[in-house]
Amino acid sequence: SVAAQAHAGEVEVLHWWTSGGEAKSAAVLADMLKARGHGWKDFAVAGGGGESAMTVLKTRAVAGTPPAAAQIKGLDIQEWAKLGFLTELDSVAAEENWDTTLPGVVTQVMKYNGHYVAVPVNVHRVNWLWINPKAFEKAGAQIPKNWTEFVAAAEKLQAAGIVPLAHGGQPWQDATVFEAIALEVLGVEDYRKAFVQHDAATLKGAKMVEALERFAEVRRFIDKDSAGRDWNLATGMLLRGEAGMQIMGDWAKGEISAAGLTPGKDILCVATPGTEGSFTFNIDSFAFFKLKNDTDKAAQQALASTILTPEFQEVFNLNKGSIPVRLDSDMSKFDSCAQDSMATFKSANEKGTLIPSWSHGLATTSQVQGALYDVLTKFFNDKKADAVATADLMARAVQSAQ
Amino acid sequence: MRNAALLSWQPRLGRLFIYATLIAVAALYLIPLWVVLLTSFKTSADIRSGNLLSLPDVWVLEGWIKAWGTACTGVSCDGIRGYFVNSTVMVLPAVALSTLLGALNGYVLSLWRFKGSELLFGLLLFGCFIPFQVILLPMAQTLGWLGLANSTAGLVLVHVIYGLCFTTLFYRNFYQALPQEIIKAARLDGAGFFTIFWRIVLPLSGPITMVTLIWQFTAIWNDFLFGVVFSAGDNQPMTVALNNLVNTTAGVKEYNVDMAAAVLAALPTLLVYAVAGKYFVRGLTAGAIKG
Amino acid sequence: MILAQTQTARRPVRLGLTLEHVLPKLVLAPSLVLALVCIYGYMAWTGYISLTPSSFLPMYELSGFEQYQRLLENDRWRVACFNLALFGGLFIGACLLVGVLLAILLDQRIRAEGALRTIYLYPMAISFIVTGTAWKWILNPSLGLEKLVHDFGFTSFEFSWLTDPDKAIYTLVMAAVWQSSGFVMAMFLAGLRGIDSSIIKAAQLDGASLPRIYWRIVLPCLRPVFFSAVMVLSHIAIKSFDLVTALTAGGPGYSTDLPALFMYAHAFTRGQMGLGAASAMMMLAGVLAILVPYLYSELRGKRHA
Amino acid sequence: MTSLSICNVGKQYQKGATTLENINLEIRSGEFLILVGPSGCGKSTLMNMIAGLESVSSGQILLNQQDITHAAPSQRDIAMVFQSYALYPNMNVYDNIAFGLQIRKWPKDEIDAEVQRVAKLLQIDHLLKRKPAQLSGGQQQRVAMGRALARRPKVYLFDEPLSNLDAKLRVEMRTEVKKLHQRLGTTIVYVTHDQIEAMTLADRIAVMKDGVIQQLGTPQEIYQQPNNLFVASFIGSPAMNFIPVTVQHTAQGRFVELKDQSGTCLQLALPAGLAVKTDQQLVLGLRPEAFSEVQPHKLSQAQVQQGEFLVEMTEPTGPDTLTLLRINGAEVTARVAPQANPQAGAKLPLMLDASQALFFDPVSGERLRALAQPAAA
Amino acid sequence: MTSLSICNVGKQYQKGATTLENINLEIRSGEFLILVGPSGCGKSTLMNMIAGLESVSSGQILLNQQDITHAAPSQRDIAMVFQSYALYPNMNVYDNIAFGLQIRKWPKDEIDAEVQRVAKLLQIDHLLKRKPAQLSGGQQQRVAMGRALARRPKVYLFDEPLSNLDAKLRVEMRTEVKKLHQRLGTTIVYVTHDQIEAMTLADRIAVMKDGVIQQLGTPQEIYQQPNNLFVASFIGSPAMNFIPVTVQHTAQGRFVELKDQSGTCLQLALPAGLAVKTDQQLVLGLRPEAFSEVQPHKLSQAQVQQGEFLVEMTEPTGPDTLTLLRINGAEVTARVAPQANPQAGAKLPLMLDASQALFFDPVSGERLRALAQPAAA
Ligand SMILES: Nc1ncnc2c1ncn2[C@@H]1O[C@H](COP(=O)(O)OP(=O)(O)OP(=O)(O)O)[C@@H](O)[C@H]1O
Ligand SMILES: Nc1ncnc2c1ncn2[C@@H]1O[C@H](COP(=O)(O)OP(=O)(O)OP(=O)(O)O)[C@@H](O)[C@H]1O
Ligand SMILES: [Mg+2]
Ligand SMILES: [Mg+2]
Repeated sequence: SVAAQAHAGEVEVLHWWTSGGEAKSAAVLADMLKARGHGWKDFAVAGGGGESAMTVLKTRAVAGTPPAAAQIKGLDIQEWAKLGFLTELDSVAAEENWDTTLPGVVTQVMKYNGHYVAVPVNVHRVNWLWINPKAFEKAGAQIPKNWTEFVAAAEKLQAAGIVPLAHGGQPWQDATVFEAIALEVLGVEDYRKAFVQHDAATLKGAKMVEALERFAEVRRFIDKDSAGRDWNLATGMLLRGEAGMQIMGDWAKGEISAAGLTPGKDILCVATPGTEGSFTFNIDSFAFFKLKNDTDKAAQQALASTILTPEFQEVFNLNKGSIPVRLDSDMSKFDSCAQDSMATFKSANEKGTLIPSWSHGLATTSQVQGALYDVLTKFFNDKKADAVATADLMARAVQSAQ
Repeated sequence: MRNAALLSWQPRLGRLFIYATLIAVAALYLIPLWVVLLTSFKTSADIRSGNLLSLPDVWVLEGWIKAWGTACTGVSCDGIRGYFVNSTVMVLPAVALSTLLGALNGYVLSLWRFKGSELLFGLLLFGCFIPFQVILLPMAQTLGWLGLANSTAGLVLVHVIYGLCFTTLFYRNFYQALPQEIIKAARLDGAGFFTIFWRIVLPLSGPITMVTLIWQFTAIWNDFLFGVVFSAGDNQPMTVALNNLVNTTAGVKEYNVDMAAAVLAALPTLLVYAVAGKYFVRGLTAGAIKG
Repeated sequence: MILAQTQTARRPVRLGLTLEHVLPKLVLAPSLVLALVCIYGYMAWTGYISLTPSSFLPMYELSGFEQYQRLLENDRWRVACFNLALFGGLFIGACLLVGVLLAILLDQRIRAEGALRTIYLYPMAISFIVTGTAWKWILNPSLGLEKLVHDFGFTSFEFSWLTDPDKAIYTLVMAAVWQSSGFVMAMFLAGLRGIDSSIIKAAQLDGASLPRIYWRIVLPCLRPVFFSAVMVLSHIAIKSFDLVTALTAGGPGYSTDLPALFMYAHAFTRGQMGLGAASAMMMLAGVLAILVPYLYSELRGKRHA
Repeated sequence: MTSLSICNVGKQYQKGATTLENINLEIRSGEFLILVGPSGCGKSTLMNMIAGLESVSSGQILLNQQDITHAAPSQRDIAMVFQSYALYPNMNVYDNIAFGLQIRKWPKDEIDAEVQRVAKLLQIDHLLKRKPAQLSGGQQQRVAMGRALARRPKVYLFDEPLSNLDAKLRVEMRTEVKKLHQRLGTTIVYVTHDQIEAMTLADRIAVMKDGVIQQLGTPQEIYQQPNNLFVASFIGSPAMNFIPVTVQHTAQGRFVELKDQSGTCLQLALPAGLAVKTDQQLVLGLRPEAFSEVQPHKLSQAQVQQGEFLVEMTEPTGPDTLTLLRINGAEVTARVAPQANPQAGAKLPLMLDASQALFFDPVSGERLRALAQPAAA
Repeated sequence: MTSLSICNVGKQYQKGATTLENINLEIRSGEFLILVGPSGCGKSTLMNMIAGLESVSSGQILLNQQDITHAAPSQRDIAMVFQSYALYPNMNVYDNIAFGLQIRKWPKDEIDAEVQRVAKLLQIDHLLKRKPAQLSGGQQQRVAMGRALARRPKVYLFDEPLSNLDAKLRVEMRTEVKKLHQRLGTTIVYVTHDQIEAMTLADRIAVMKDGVIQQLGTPQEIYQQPNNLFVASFIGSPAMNFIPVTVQHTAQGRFVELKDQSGTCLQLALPAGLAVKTDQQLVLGLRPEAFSEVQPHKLSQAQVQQGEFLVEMTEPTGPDTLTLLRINGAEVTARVAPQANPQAGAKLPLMLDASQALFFDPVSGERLRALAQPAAA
């Protein structure tokens, strides 16, 4: 392979994979890198979905001592590259044919000015609806395929004394739910217009207002104590049958398996209402920083190539609940939800319904994302909030944040 | 003790009331600890299913063992035990330095005042209020220039600087109450600036030193922001490890491990509190001077 | 002859003069230099950044007061500022009250003083990274107190402040008081222990009751301690970050947002460094507006001893 | 009005070391009792115990027959001036004085009037706005005094209230205290080291030593008939002269000899009824004023005689010149008028008035009393 | 060895209020200077400035001709006993005394010997292990004294070092201080309120009032020839009597009259050379000892006469009985031997010795000097 095993270098890797499964996967990566003769200097900073890690990264960059690689995703990669901190990975990419093994949507995120500056690790599907079949059975509800059915099912659950939707009242969870609803109402085109291109007209358009109204209706289906709840506690409600459904990315599978249940069997996974065939993706990736030391540079390249090896992809994604980025991955060891996810990923890739999740920072800059969070979470928590005004506010907030 | 009969509510009922209040408040304060401890002895399944205030179905040490030795804090899964050393190496010099400097500053600002010293004190005080998030980037840059970026020395320096405001404040206000005559007497005895400090003033500073130590030790030991930003990878303090252990983005939360780790991480601080207590004794200055 | 002698003999005296005068300043100098650079220097830097369009990382071309304008239009910022006033006021008041009372009670020659003192102090020791979770459970209606009381049979009991956007801020106050009042207690205890006992004796003879002695004699003597305590508490209030992050993360919605959180979120998480810097400057200005008069009144040439 | 009984009161600060031992004092209502005794003998401790500020190790304290041994200070209604002033550092002079009245809920204008009155009395009315730290020692002491005077308690305790005042002010203050006592008739216990204060103010004086009361009596009793060497030496300034003598016997009766270094020798007849044996060693106590310049008109009196003495040293004090002699080997101070112009090294004719002579047992230190002849001492 | 000059020294604590004004003092090498003055007149302030502990607002302080106005206290080599003791609360008595020596790096055994010596001298050797808070007032004061005595400084400053001691100990301490001064010849500045201390210890006395030195002179000068009413009234205890008189004129010369309430009237010839006019109002100053029981042998002396006076009040002080008369409407204290047995309300034959009589201008308060006849005063 590529890496020059003769000169052993060391890569310092900033990441926030610290919980059991993730940490073990990272350890596998470290081992694989070691097998190639390079050292791994661990630099884990967990917390807040990488918020702390980003802070650390910025100070390290300012101090002139950035790590070799850091877990950066979405549009932030572009920002870092624009500031000139990132190094190019084109030679590895060329050698390993990333352009063909990876879907175009993904490589687009990883490239700055046409040059690879980052490596994707996995793909999460965000628009999943998790269903507790026992609860549904008890309530006599049907698995919803669209909004109307969702409302019907939710009402049935509610009548049976089950919380229809397990939810944690944190801005990103609110956004995750809204994103799913908006995708159904707006459709792929308008979703892109609104959340990727920040088209003001779409942002405050009638469809958006409708999406907001539906979002407001969701309030009926969640319990009163949801505010501030962590997503895994919400998942817990689902698993125990206290709640019937949850809208959450596929990382929820970790929590499901930990409870001794099987995703796809004990807890069902379906696309969020009305988004069958679409795939809101969230990609974890590593960006690579410019280094001074040549051997370390070599190690850096080795790391990039290791991340995309099928072996690592498999180990890692089995642990994390996500699917490999490589289109040629072997999915036999994965559960049905993941297999389903992969299938949709591929088809959506072809159909062009592979959509970046804005709620997870793949579609917008963090400024815009934050501004939208503020507007939405305020709307969701304010019983008197007005959908039209909020849509308007969204448009303005997005504009002001750009 | 001289004040045997001093300052006490005479009637029995009064004392009963005092004890009742103190114990009630203590009980209230202990509730979160109770929850934390109970949880740390439960199994994950127990936590998922049970009531947070109920006793564990079975008492297990799994959480503690894991927190101490096998929990993952990144690629390595050795628990938090390794981080005690890191934190200690950083905390001890930082606390010692900032306390000493604070005591010296307080000593100057209250007993050796000069024209403008109040203003300087005010300037220093204002430093208490600068949000730490603001100084991260310029500080990183400065440390980079000094070649101290991501070193323990750099981290110690940062803690000393931003601890100074408070240590100075504490000492200055304490020394303010010392009788000036004592200093005068010592100066006539031929004692210089530092001799007076070491021999007379510092020995009188027992209670305030304890307060300062409690403050500084706690602040630095529990600090996360500076620790995570200014420490090097393998010198990371305890809080960073604890944070890594507790925070999962997509994984499964193991509350029992989290809670056990939290208690373990707090042990040194608790120890400091318990030991510091001895120095909260009354009234050394009593009878020092007339009036 | 005599003159010459005088002059030679004069030298050491002069030297001493300068040393005694200079030494205190010399000792203070390092701290001052550090403060000048690391507090005022950085403050100036932040001030500068707040005038730039810095987004992701600092940029240095000026753009006027644009960021401040944005800040003032921001609803979340207004909420944060209001919250700070509410939270800060309640928190400082409650902490002082609880701390002083505990210190006074503990000062009554209590048998288990050491143990009790440690109990009141321990909340400081345990990082909110974890106790935040415990608090969330305790305050959560469906897990904690409310459920407990319901389980005892009092089903009408309701305690859902944590999930109520209007009341969640009070749960922050509760947790913050829980965490910090012990330290205030320790400060006051130290102060109480430094008071000359004969003064208290005199007051007892004047016929003052114990509460009165504390109120009129002891506590006024502890004025410097109050000062320190107010400083410490305002510092905690203004910088409350861990606590909010752990307990409500600013929610529900952003109803419990605080300026520190706002600033951090914008400067680091959201890549709006200019806005973050502007909010930091506003915070400092606020602190200055409240603090300077207080500092002035406290420090103006007052000396007891 | 208010009597105070101290019954068998003892105090130990530390185990083993007894500070006060079995103190018994009956202080009558309206009495002015003065406590004197060497530094460290326990005067302040006793005052503190009466006030309730120091715990009582054993015994009882009764106020108007009520046991107050363990009562709280505030319940005793006693005012005290502390040796260490103990001013409230946070309050200005006005508030220091007014505090006790405010506690007692006096009307504001009455408080004001009272503070003004007391301040004027103590000549501190121009200092009312100052904090204690800005006062001189004597000013602080007067404020401490004012704090006590502004109240009308059952008992006043004064612990060396005038020690930091100049002589003039002291005399004025002394007169004020005396007037106060006469006007209010309040019971007062007063500690002082000032001879004149003790003699002029007290109804009775209690002399303490090492935590034990040596003698309790009227000033005249204490001065003229001290129980023992200690009391005799302690009261009187300059102190009483103690001259070792041996009882001799002739036909006229028993006498003792006083020999000067220069050879002068006076014979002093012993009072009748003094139970002593010939050749017994005694200590003769003579106050300095017993030796004075010769006043011819007195020479005719009984017990008065004259002689020439060698002057060892002189100390002019203004009204008198203290003149040091050596008699029977002991240093003796004579109080001589400056006009007599004593010169060190020279001989000086002096008169000895032995009418107030006292005799002590050199071993026990007890004063020897003349049996059935009270006038002898 | 060490002379101390205080030149035009002034002090203002606050703007506008002058505490010390233009103090000029030449303290000769080895001199024992005593400062007296009413409470609050600035004595402690002056001492503090000499020690370098309080800043000098104006003027200069010279030690051996060297300007030390702004020198650090530790370089002046001055020891001071503080009115407020200022013991180190954290150290026991031993360390309090040893501290200054340790600072000066004395060898350990010498320190030990010195501390023991001083402690024995001050009778505190059994207290060496105690902390200041465990001492009585007088014991604390002695420790403060010991701290100064354990050194050999150029100048000693004592600020009321004996005020809390009992009379006996005070006399002993006074003697010790005197011996110390004689042995070492160190320059000493000493503040006291004790008349006897001032008279017996001082080479010279400086009398201060409101921050101004009123008179500087030997004890005898101050006592016998006070510059003005203030000094006259301040020195002497009981204080000098001031009697308003009017100059009258007959053939024999000028005289003044002293009238008792009971009708007794004495005539006092004015000293020759006193520049006064007939009918001029004067204040006559007579010390209490000028009035005494009748001593017939003195009656023949010039300026001595006798008369019967109505006694208003008596105050027995032990050696004397102070007897209050009223002459020309003014209260007059007479010092009478107790044997004369004065009784309030009764008439008492008294002798007036006017040889030391002083005359003052009632307006300016200045003493009127007899021109060219120094002996007249
Ligand atoms: N820190 C201060 N601030 C303002 N005034 C002061 C201060 N210290 C002393 N004074 C005033 O200065 C004057 C002189 O004080 P000083 O202590 O020198 O008096 P003193 O002569 O020693 O009196 P005493 O015999 O009572 O000790 C007093 O009126 C006092 O009130
Ligand atoms: N807190 C204490 N602990 C131990 N011993 C003490 C304490 N307070 C006082 N003493 C001792 O008790 C004895 C009596 O003290 P006290 O203060 O009553 O003396 P005093 O008669 O008032 O003397 P002075 O005239 O010097 O004020 C002294 O020997 C003193 O050292
Ligand atoms: Mg005493
Ligand atoms: Mg003084």
